Amino acid sequence: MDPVVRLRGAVALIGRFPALSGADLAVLPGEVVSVVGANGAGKTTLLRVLAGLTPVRSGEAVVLGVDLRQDAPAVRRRVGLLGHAPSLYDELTARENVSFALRAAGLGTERVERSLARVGIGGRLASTRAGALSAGQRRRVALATLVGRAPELWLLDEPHASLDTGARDLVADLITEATAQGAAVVFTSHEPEAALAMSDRQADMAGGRVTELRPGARGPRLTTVEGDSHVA
Amino acid sequence: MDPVVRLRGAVALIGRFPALSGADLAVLPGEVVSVVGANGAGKTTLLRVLAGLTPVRSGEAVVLGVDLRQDAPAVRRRVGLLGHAPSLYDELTARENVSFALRAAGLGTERVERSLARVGIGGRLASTRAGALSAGQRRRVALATLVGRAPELWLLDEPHASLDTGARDLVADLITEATAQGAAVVFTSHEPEAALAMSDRQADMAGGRVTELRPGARGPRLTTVEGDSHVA
Amino acid sequence: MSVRPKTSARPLPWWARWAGILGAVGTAATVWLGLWVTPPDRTQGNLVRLVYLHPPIAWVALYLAFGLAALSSLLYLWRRTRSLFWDRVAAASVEVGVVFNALTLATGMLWGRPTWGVWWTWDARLTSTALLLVLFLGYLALRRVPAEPEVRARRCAVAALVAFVDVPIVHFSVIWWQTLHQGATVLNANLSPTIHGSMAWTLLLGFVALTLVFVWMVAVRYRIEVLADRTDAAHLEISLEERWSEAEPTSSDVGSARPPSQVGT
Amino acid sequence: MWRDALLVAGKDLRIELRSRVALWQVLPVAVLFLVLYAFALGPVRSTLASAAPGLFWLAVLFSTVLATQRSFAIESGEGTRDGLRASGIDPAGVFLGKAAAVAAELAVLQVVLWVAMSLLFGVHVHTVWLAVVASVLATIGLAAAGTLYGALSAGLRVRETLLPLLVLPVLAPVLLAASRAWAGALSGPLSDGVSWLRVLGPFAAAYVVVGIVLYGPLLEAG
Amino acid sequence: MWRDALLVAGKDLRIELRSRVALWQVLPVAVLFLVLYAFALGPVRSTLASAAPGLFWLAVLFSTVLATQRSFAIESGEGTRDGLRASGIDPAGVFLGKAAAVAAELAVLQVVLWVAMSLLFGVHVHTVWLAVVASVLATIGLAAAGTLYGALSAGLRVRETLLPLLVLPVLAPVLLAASRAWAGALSGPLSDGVSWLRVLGPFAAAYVVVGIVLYGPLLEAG
Ligand code: HEM
Ligand SMILES: Nc1ncnc2c1ncn2[C@@H]1O[C@H](COP(=O)(O)OP(=O)(O)OP(=O)(O)O)[C@@H](O)[C@H]1O
Ligand SMILES: Nc1ncnc2c1ncn2[C@@H]1O[C@H](COP(=O)(O)OP(=O)(O)OP(=O)(O)O)[C@@H](O)[C@H]1O
Ligand SMILES: [Mg+2]
Ligand SMILES: [Mg+2]
Repeated sequence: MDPVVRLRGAVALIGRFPALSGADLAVLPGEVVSVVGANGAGKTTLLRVLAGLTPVRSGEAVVLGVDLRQDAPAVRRRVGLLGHAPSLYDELTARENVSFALRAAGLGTERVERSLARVGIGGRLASTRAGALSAGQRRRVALATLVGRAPELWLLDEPHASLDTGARDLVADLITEATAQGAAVVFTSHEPEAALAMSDRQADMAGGRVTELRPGARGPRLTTVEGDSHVA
Repeated sequence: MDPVVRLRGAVALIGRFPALSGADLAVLPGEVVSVVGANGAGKTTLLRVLAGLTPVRSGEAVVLGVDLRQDAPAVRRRVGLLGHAPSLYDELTARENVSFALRAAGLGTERVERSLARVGIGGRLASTRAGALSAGQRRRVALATLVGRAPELWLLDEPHASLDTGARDLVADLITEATAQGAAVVFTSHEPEAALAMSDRQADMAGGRVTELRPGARGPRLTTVEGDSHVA
Repeated sequence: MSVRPKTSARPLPWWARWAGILGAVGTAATVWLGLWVTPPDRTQGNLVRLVYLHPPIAWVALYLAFGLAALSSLLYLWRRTRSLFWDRVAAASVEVGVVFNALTLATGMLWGRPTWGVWWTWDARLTSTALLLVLFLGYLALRRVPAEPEVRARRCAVAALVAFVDVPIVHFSVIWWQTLHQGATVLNANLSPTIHGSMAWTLLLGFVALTLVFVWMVAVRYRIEVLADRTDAAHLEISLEERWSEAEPTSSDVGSARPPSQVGT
Repeated sequence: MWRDALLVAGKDLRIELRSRVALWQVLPVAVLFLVLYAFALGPVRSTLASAAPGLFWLAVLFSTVLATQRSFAIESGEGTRDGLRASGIDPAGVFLGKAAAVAAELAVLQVVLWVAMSLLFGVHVHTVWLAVVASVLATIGLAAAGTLYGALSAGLRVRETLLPLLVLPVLAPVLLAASRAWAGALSGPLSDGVSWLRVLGPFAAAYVVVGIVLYGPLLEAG
Repeated sequence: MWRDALLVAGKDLRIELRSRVALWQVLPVAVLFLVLYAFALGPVRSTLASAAPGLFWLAVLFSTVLATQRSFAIESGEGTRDGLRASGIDPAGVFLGKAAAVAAELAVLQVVLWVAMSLLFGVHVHTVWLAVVASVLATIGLAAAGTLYGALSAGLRVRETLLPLLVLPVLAPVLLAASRAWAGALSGPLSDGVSWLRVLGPFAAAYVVVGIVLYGPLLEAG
């Protein structure tokens, strides 16, 4: 089967700086790839390129069979990105944010409550304005939109950052479920060992390129411990 | 000696919500206290209160011998906060940001280069506009201002978030050095074990209060591994 | 598409050079004819001689420069013909157009002072022309904003098209609402110049000459654009090298990672 | 496209209702501008009356700038603009939605301004239908052009101040036409007034079409 | 205090020079406003000449709004505003610094507007010293009041649109006084013009003092 992601010598500029300086990467359906590397290695840029948000200057970049340089918008509709700063409307409640995202993706709103519950944003929190939520809660809400949208390619930038211990397993479970449904996942991390355990392959990045690819230690892990994702 | 921080039943509102609902905490000079707890427990609010940024509604709140409810500005000058989102001017370079912060604190700019080098922001990066830096690099710059200002109380909100493996030890070293110079440190974390190892005491937070205080496992740790804090 | 210019930056093509030379000669001839050969106007006296410069300049600005800009912007936005070539052409012709637009205002004001007794008045034609200048200055401002070539091209193409909306307004301003400004004497509906023969010919010559000048200027600006893109491409090569070098442990940051003074405090 | 438009418009208006910006900030500012103009022109009432239509539309214009600014400030939260791009909403829908929201705000605003003006300057509309038609057309044009240009500068860091530079010159024609039309509606010869509708109509149509077609490229522009 | 003021002013101006907002955006907008006002008032030249001073100061006023907006947009990056509070800079210093930066921008702007105005409206300043003194005083007043109120709205997310509401009414007197003074400087009886300086002076002084005193509490307000 043809890969979900195929980058060959992809170059992407931020301003005039080649944040991505010729990256090569291939991701197969149902695969989980973790990206590790020093600060400034180009991980975020890589994810934003794959999300179709940062334009590719040169090289080959095909995502979900679509050439990014031809039709980035088409890609955006099918991938889901969780960035360093989750993109929420501060004035809207968590619930409204999720339902807006889902309806924007052409989906019904029946999944909203389930998605929110899944990430442990229930009751009062669901109707609190996003601007008032805590760092971790905001990330949970952002995750909820992904859960609801169920994209074909999940792009998670440091998914564990500012999530509490309970939610760490949540992330692992979400990834497992996504792949179980045939989606691919690319996530960045600053904990190589932990990441390795969660991924089929791990990419080292440095100087805007993928410098090494090593096999990961991920076994099939489909049991989800109920009650993991509660918020105190 | 009298404590650096003394909170008794401190209540702080965000909007009309009691994000801090009667917290008790005492921190002695040279002590390192880690704060852990679920998302939304009130950790960030606690730190912002101690930094004199969020007003205390009721209860007792004394920092560095100053009553927060009397003279918060006086406190601000003497404490240093590293927030979830480091506060930098995007248009200014890393170097300019640090030197502005130092001069604002009434210090000379001779420490700037050393502080930047200390957190691994050297050469090209030092003269890159902060807005263009990566998540981790921004946090490093924010750390650099603390290094330069050498406050009497360090408040670090998830200091490890989005810092690469090398920089993790950097944080540990900075904390050690700070305490060695008699400063106190309060930091939040979502990795209880790791945090425990770095702190003299650990505070559990839930529902806006400190629910438990346990002794930490921090021994005097002054050796720093060379070449830790590299930025690729 | 790659930033590497498809056109090689050879010195100006022959036609551009000739356009330049002929344009210069033609303009000189126009001035000579205008000043010495053609008869002074009954009512306006020698002031009429501005008629050989002002309208042609205006036409070049409005119809050639901004017309070309709008056209190539369209061609850029249309996927089939999308190419940075059109973006460069648009940019070049807008810059030239702005110059001619300014000249239109200048000559117009020079002319207005004696004929209307004022440098400026809030006449529809005048205002809309001034507006046009501002619009395309806005376009140039937008161009300054750093962005991916494609992004900037799209952005500016849109701006150019929207700005072009004002051109018909300028032209019909004299018809839509009564203006001090001369109605369409030459470019009127049934293209029948209502002016003296020799004047008409001089006017035509002036128009042709300025058109050639326009062509030359656009060619020059285009070439500069290409050269600029070249240097960008070169710069990219270098910065790529630097970026790769960050991967090696011998990068600039490492040495300064921790000054000796700090070890084991 | 229309579904998306409704979605976006709904979202924007809801946020407006929450933050009350349009209601509590833009509106008073617009009224204030009328007052200030009066100030600047001095108390000569006759001048005021004659200037009234122009001033009215300048106030509306200024409000448009503020409204569009706000409309894109909404999108420029930490990651929100990317959110809009990533959401997969049809750009044309985004355009129509945002324009509709802005138009709605402007409509409310004009009613209030209308009242304020008649109170302040003691001018009264004779041919109401003309004034209304002119307002509707002008509002559509303003909202469309404003939104279109808002997008142009939304990506840029100088948003607040670049926007007016881009919006104002393009809106100048509508300003001229609308105020002349209103002058007609207020007192002047009706025929004139009507003839100006011929400018407003095409302008409005042009910008709506241009927007629908070109908004996609613009959103990319970030 | 003064040291801090210099520090802040330097920082703001440097950021301005980097982003070129004042130069490329605010300036053209101001000029545009002159043009648009002329539009709105129609081609009657005499009206223009008489209205010129008022229009000039309305343009300056609008620019003040944009400039202060920008000045606080700088501070409202992700955590920057807290940064300013946490930095321990003397609030009075912050106030003076920001006001000085804004004043500097306004000064440049007025020179350009002055030229533009004499070209567009064909009005010329007769008693230059009066115009200059009036400008200086008015600029100080505008910058001070703008900065003062900018702080009020800086914390709120509706910054862009709340600011004008807060600034404009307070600035109305300075607008009035300045334009009358200029009217005097342009043509009118000198004595009048001078008498208006007596309004401008106190106004400017008042706002500088009020700012220095109240800025601390305001920054807390966030
Ligand atoms: C600042 C003042 C002026 C401006 C901005 C201005 C602008 C223009 C423009 C844009 C055109 C081209 C319009 C078109 O062909 O669609 C034009 C044409 C022309 N202008 Fe002016 N003009 C000004 C003053 C004058 C004056 C004072 C006169 C003479 C009394 C004049 C006489 C003409 C004539 C004869 C044409 C050619 C009209 C035609 O044949 O279509 N202009 N002007
Ligand atoms: N305009 C610019 N000038 C110089 N360097 C730039 C510019 N824009 C981006 N960069 C550099 O590009 C890199 C961006 O990389 P990116 O944000 O992808 O890093 P990252 O791997 O996500 O790092 P982190 O782990 O901190 O998130 C950084 O090194 C940054 O310094
Ligand atoms: N206006 C409000 N309405 C309702 N709840 C609010 C409001 N403002 C704040 N909160 C709640 O207050 C809490 C803020 O806590 P805080 O940001 O300190 O959490 P935290 O411990 O830092 O969490 P994290 O680990 O995610 O950073 C959150 O639970 C948030 O939902
Ligand atoms: Mg990153
Ligand atoms: Mg927190």
